[in-house]
Amino acid sequence: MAINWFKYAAPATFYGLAGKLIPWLAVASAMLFAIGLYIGFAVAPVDAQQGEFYRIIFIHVPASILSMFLYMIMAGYAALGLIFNTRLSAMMASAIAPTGALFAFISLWTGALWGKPMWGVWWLWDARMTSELILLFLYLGFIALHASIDDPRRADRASALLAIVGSVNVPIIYFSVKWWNTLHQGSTIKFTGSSMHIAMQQAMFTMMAACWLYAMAVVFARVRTIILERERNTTWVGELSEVKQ
Amino acid sequence: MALDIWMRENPFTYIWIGSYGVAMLVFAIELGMLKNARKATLQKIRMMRNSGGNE
Amino acid sequence: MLEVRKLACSRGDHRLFSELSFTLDSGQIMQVQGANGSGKTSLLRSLCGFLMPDEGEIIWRGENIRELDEEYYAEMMYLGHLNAIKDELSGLENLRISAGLSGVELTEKEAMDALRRMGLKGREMLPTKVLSQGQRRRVALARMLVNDAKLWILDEPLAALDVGAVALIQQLIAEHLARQGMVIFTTHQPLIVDGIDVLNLNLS
Amino acid sequence: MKKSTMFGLLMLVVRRDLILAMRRRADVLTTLIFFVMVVSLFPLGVGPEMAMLRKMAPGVLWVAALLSSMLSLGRLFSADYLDGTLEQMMLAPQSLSMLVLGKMAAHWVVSGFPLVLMAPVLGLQFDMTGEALVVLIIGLLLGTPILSMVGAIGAALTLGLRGGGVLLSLLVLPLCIPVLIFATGAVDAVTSGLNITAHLSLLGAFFVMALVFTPWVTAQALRISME
Repeated sequence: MAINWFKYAAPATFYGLAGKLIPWLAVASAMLFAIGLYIGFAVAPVDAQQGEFYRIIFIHVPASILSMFLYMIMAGYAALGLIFNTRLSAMMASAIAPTGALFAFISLWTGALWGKPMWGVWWLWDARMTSELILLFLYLGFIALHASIDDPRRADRASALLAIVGSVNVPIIYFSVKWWNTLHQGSTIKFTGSSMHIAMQQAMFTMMAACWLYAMAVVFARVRTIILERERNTTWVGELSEVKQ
Repeated sequence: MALDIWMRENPFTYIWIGSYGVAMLVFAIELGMLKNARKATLQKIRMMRNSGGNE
Repeated sequence: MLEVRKLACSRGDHRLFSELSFTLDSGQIMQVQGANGSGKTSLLRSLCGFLMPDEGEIIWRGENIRELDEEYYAEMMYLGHLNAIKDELSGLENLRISAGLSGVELTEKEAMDALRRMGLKGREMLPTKVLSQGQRRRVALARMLVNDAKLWILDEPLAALDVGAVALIQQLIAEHLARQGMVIFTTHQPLIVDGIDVLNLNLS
Repeated sequence: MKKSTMFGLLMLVVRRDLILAMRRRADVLTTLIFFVMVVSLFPLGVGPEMAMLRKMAPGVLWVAALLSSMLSLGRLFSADYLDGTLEQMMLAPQSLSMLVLGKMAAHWVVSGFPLVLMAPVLGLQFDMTGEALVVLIIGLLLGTPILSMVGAIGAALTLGLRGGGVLLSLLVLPLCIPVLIFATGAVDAVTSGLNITAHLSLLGAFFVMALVFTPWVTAQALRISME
C-alpha cells in the first residue's frame, strides 16, 4: 500500500494517471450537471416564500461549499509539501488555488443575484457573504504571492506557509464576522431546512457532485501543465507522445 | 426600479443569464485558459528540445 | 569534523554541482575554486544552512547540520559578500552588534582593540557611511578577531582590501589554523598561508 | 568576551533597531504623519456631522492604523536583508524566533506605539467621549502589537520581491480583520453602555496566540525567503 502511494506521488506517474482520469471526470461532471439542472428546473417545485429565485442556490451553495473545502485541501497539500518536501503536493496546492478562487467568485456573484430579489439589495454585510469575500482575498493573496516569486521552490514554500497561516485564520475570521454581524443587525432571511422539498435536495446534491468532479478534472488538468513546466528537462517528458509529435 | 419589475416578470431569464450563465462563462474561461496554457507549455518544451539538440 | 556527502545544488533549472563529497578536519583549510557561476557561493551558503541542497547531506561532528541548528551555528562564522554593517552606526557599534548576534558580548575596549588591529584607529566612532569601501570591509572582517568559532566560512574575504589588509587576513587565518580551527574560503586573489597546505576543491 | 544569553540577544536586537530608528527619524515620522492625515481626511469626505463622526471614529482610526502599519512593515526586514545582517541573524547561536520577536517588539515601539499616543488627540477631533477614548487606547495597545506580529509574517514572505509593498498589504490585511472587528467593537460597546470584557479578552487571546506562533512562523518564512 505504502509503496503504491509513493509511486503516485511521483510527478511522472501522476501525470499519466491524471491524464487517464480527466476524461472520465469530465464526462461524469457534465452528465451530473445536466441531471442536476433538469431536476432543479423541471422537477423541483416553486418555493412558497422565494418563488423561482431560490433556484439560484443550486449553483450558489455548491460553489460556496467548494470554495471553502478547496481552501482547506489546498492548505493540506501545502502543509504536506512543506513538511515532507514532496514536489507533487506543492504543485497540487498551486493548481487548486485558481479553481478555488473562481468558485469563491461564483459564490459571491450568485449570492448577490439571489440577495437582490430576496433582500432588495445586491450586497448585505452578512456573516457568510463577508467571510466568502475574505476567503476570495486569501485566495488572491496566495495566487499573487506565488506569481511574484520567480524561483519555483521558494514560490511553493512561501505560498504554502501563507496557505497554512490562512487556514488557521479562516475559522477565526468566520466567527469574528459572524459575531460582529449578529451585533450589528437583526435576523436575515434564512432558508429553513424543513421547507426544502426532496427534489430540491436531490438537485442540490447532484449539482454538488457535479461541481466536485468538475473541480477535480480542472485541478488535474492544471497540475499536468504545471508538472510539464517544472519537469521539462527530464527524460520522461521528452518521451511523451504529445511532446514528440 | 425597472430592473426589479423586469426581474419579477422574467425570473427564469434573470436566473439563467445572471447566475447560471455567469457560472458557465467562468467555467468556460477557466477551461479555455487551461487548454491554452497546456498548448503553450507543450510548444515551449518542443521548441526547447529541438533547439537544445536531441539529448 | 565537517563532512559533505554527495551534495547536489541547483539554481533554477541549472544543476550547479552534484555528487560533491569532501571532509575537512581540525587545522585544515580549503579553497573552493571554479569559474563564475560554478556554484562557489551556493556551496558556502549550503554549508551555512541557508540553501537546502537538492540531495546529499552536510555533517558536523557526526550529525546533520539541519538537526544541530543552533549548536552548529555557535561553532561557525560566515563572512559573505555582504558586509552586514549599517551605514548609520559607527564601526564600534557595528562590531559590537555583529559580534553580539554571533553570541559574543564585547566590551567597548575589546571592540576598540579589534578595530585598531584592523587598521581603523581614529575611525571607530565615525558612522560607517563616511568610510571607504575597503574600510567598511575591514569593519566587517574585524569579527575574525573577536570570535571563538571553530569553522570559518569566508566568501571572497579579500575583495576590496589593500595589500596591508590582505597580509593581516592571511596572518589571522594562520593563527586560527594554529589554534586547530578550520577554514573554507573562496577567492580570486592568491591567498598564501605559510607552512600550511591549502586543500583545493574545484567545482568546474 | 562573554557568551550572550537568549534574553541578551533579544535585547540586543531591540536596542539596535531602536537606535537605527532614532538615526532615521524621518521614516518614523512619515508613518505617523500618514496616520494623522488619513484620519483627518475622513471628515472632509463624509461631512462634518458630529453624530456620524462620533460613530465612525473607532473604525476610521483603526483602518488608518492598519494602513500606516502596512507602510512601515515593508521596511521591517528589507534593510537587513539587503546589507546581509539577516544572514548573520540566521546564523546566531540562539533561535531565530527570538531575534524575530525582538524585531517585532522594536517595530511596535517605533510604528505602533506612536499611533497609540496620537489616537486620543485624533479621537477628540471626532468628539469621542472620555470613556470611549480610554477603551480605544486599550484596544490599540492590545491590537497594534498583533498588527506588527502578523505583519512580520507577510514582510518575511515578500522579502526582496518586486512590488513587495502592495503584495504585503494584500496578504496581511485580511488576516487582521478579527483584530479590527473586536477593537472597534469594544468602543461601540462602551458607547452603547454594554460590557466590554468579552471584546478585550478576545483581543487579549489573539495577542497571546500571536505572541506564541508568529515569531516561529516568521522565522520559517525568513528561512524560505533566504534560499
